[in-house]
Amino acid sequence: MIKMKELSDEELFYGHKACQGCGAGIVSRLAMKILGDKTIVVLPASCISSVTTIYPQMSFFTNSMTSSFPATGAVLSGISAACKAKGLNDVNVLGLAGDGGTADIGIQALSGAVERGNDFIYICYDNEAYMNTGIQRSSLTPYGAWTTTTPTNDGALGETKFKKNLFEIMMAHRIPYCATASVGYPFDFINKVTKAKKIKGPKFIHVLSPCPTGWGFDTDKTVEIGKLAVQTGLWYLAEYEKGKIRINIEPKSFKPVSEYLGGQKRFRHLNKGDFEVIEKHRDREWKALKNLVED
Amino acid sequence: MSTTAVATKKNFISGDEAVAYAARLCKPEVIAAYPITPQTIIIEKISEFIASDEMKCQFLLMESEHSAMAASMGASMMGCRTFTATSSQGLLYMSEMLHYVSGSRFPIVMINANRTVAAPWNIYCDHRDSISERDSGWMQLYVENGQEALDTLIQAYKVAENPKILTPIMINLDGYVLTHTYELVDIPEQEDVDEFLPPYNAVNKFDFDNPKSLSFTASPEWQTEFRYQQQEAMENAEKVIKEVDEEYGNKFGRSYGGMIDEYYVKDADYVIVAMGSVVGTSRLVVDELRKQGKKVGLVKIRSYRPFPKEYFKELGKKVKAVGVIDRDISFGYEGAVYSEVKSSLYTPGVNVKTINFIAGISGRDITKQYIADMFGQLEAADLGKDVEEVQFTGLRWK
Amino acid sequence: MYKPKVVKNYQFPRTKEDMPLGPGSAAGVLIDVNSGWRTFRPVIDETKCSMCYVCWVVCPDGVIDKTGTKLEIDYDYCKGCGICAYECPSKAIDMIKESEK
Amino acid sequence: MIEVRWHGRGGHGGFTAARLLGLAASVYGGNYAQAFPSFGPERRGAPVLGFTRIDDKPINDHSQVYSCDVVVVLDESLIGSVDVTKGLKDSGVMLINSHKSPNLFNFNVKAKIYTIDATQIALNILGKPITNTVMLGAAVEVTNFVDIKSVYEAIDSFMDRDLREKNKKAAQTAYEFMRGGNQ
Repeated sequence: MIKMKELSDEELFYGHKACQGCGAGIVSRLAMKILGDKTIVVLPASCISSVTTIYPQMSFFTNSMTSSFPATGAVLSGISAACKAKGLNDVNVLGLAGDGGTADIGIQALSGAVERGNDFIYICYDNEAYMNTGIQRSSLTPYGAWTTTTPTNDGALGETKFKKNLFEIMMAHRIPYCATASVGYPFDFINKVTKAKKIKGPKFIHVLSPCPTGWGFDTDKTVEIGKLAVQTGLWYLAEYEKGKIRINIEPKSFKPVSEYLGGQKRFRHLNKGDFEVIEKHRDREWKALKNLVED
Repeated sequence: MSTTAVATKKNFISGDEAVAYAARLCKPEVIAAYPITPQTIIIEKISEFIASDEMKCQFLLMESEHSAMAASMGASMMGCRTFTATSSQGLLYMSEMLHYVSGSRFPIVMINANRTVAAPWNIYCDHRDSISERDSGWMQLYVENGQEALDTLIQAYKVAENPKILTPIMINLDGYVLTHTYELVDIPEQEDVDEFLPPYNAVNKFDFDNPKSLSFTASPEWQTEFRYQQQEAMENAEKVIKEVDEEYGNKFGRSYGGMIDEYYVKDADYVIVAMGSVVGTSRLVVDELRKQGKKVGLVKIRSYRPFPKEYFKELGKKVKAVGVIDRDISFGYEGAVYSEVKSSLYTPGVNVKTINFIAGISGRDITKQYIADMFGQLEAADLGKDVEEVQFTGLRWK
Repeated sequence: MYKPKVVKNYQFPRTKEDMPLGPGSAAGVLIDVNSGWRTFRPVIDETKCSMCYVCWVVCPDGVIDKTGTKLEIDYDYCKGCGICAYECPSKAIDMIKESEK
Repeated sequence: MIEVRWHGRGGHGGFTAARLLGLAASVYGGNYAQAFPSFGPERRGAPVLGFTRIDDKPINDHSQVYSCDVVVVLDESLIGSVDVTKGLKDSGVMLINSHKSPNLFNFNVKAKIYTIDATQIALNILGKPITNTVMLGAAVEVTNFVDIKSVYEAIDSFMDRDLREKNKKAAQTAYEFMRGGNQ
C-alpha cells in the first residue's frame, strides 16, 4: 500500500483541456504519478488524447504519442518490442484509452497484444460512451442509459443491452494481471497501478470514470458517483492475478440502485421496473463473479 | 549490367525469399508482420531465420495488418529500424496506419506483394492495391525481378532514413509473377551491406532526456505546414533515390536508373511505359521489334511516388507516341499511371499521341504478343488511324 | 508551489526551419492557462484544513500543491469543478463565485 | 532458351523438380534459369503445373510459358484429364512416367515421346512412389543445358541430409536409363 505522503509531487499530466470534473483526468493523473517519468504513453483517439496533445501545447510531461483509434494494443506491442531491442528494462509502456477505443474498435489489437504477452500496462478509463465525439453509445454503455445514439424520446429505453464484461474477457486471455477500479476509490486504483507496474507482461486495469458532461451530474460529484457505483453493486472492484480472482470491496448490502441512477440525467427516464431489471442483472453479475472466485 | 564489385552468393530463390534475405541484411531491430498470400513466404522465411538465430530482431507475429503497421510505427518511435510486408486486402486494411506513419515521418520500409483487391476475389497480381494507396504519403517503388527487389530493399532504407526525407517506402513486387518465381539472385555479403547501410540513427523518436510528444494533433493553423513538409521530403527524394541507386551500383555492380530506367528510348518513336514484372517481358518485345527495324523503346517507372514528372516532360518532346500499361484502372476515368504520364508529357507545343492499356488485371498474363500489339497500336495512332484511347488488353469480346 | 508553468511569450515557428519535423515536439509544453474556465473558485480555509490530502488526490487537474506548509491552489490551471470541496472530509474548502473575489 | 513444363499433382514434388532443374542449371551450371509453379494455392492431389526456363543469358521474360521444349508428366493418370501436349514444340520431347511403351501413347504431336517407369525406380531406390528426382534425372538427359553433376549438387544443397544420396541415385538411375535410349 502506497501512503498519500509518498505520492510524488511531480505532475506529469498537467494543464490539459478536459472538462471540469473529468473522471478520466483523475485516472490519467494518478496513473502518471505512479508510473513516473520513464513512461511512454500511447493515446488513441479519445477524450484524453484530444485534450492533451494539440500542437504546441502538450500536457503529458513524458514521452507520449497519439495512436490511431483501433491500434493502441498494437502500438504498445511495437514500443514494448522496441524497448527490448534497445535493451531498456525500466520503461513503463502505458496505453490510456477510453471504453470505445478499448472494448469496441480497439479490442482486436488489445486481444492480440495481450495474447502475444508484450510488456505493457493498459488502462481503460470507462466513461461508458464515446464522450469525446459527443456521447454516442459503446459496448460498455450500461443498460437504460441515454446517449445520442440510444435516445429516450417517446418512451424509449435508451441503451437496451447490458454492459460488456471486459474484466472477464481479459481474464479469458489468462493475462498476468487485470483489475477493475473506480474513480470513487482512488487509493484502490493507485495500488492496482503500483502492482501492475511491478509485473512483467501485459496488465489491464478497467477504471469506471464518471463523466459529468455525458452522464449528467454536477462537476463536483465525480468521485461520489464513482463510489455509488460500487456501493450499489453496479460496478465491482476486483483483481485477477496468477489465475486467482479477488474481490477488493464487497458491500455487506447494496445501496438501492436508485441512489446511483437517480443522480444522473442519462438515467432519469427509467422507472421502477427498469431499476428492477438492472438490479437483477447486477445480482447475476455478482453471482458469476463469486462463482469465479470460488473456482 | 556490369560485373559485381563485391563478393556475392548466387542463389536460385523466389522473389519472396530474396526479400527475406534482403530484410535480414538490413538488420531491422523490430519486425511486425501478418501473413497474406502471396507475401506469406517472406514471413515464413524470416521466421526460419529467427528460429535458427541467423537473424536477431524482435519479431512480432501480429493479429492483423493494421496492427502490423501500428506496431511498426511504435517501434519506429523508439528509433528502431523496422520491416514489414503485406499485400492486397492487407495493404488496404492497414491504410489508416499508412497515413499515420507517413504523416508522423517514420522511415518504415515495407514490401507489398502486388495482388488485386476483391471483389471479385482473387489472389493474383495487379496494382489495384498499391495504386489505391497512391496518396498515403508513402514512396512507392516498383521492381521487375527478385534481384531488383533485394537490391531495392537495401537501397530503400538508405533513402527513407535520409534526414531530408524521413518518409516510408513501399516496394512493390508483383504477386506470384515475382514473389513465387525462382530466379538467380546475387545475395551480397553482410559486411558490404553494413558498409553501405549504417544503423538507423533516428532523430524523430522518443527520448527520456528530452521527452517528446509524437504524432500529435495539429489544428488547421498548422496542418498545411506539416503537409508542405511531406511534399518537400518527396521532392528531396527524387534526387536521393538516384544518388543511392548509383552508390549501390558502384558498390555492388547493379543499379537501376534511379526513378526511371530507359530501354532503347534514345531514338525511339514509340515508347511503352510500364511498372513491375511486365517490364522484363517488354524488353524482349523491344528486342524483337528492333530486329525488325521498328524504332521502339521502353520506359520503366521505378519510382511512382515521387513521380518522375521532369523525365516525361522531356520524353514528350522526343517521341511520336507513348503507351502506358496500367495494371489497374481508376473507374470512371483511366489508368492512374496513364493520367500522370499524360499530364507530364504535354508541355506547350507537344502533341504526342497517347494510349492507355489496361492490362494484366488480376493475374491475366501480359503476353509478348499483347505488348507487340501495343506498339502496333501506337504506330497506328501516329499514322492517324482511329485508335481507342483507353483499352482493356485481351478483353474476351474484342 | 511546485507545478508546471505556462511558457510566457511562446514563440510559434515563423520559418520552415523553425517547424518541428513532422508532428513531434517537446512534451510538457503549456502555452496557455485554464483559469478562464471557472465560475467558482476553491478557497482553502487553513484553520479547518487537516492536511489529509484527499483534495490533492482527487483533483482531475492536479492543481493543489502540497509541497509547502499549507495546501495551495494553482489558479492558473484550476477549472473550478469543486470535487475538492465536495470530497474534503473537514469541509475546509469553499467554492466562491469568481466575480466575488 | 528452353522451356520445361512439369505435370504433377499437388504435394507430390513436381514443383520441387522444376526448382531443382533451375538450381542445377543456374547456380551449379553457370547458366540462367527461372522456375515457377502454377500460381495459386496448391491443393494436395489436384493437377498442378511447374515450369522451368533455362537460358545462357539472363531471363527477363515474366510472361507465362506457352510453348514447351520439354514436357514432363510425373503421373500418367493425369493424361486425359489434362492436355499434356499443349504448346509442345515439334522439336520438343515429352517424358512420361509410365511402364508402358511410348508408342502406346497416341498424341497428335511431332515431338518425341519417351517413357520411364519412374514409380518403379522410386520404389526401388527411395522406397516410396515419389518420382520427382527420378523424372528430373530423366529430364536432364534430354535438355542440353544441364550437366547431371549439377543436378547432384543441386540435390545436395537443397535436400535434407538423409535424403540426398538416395535421391541422387534415383536421378542417376533415370539419367542412365534415358542415356540407354528408350524411345
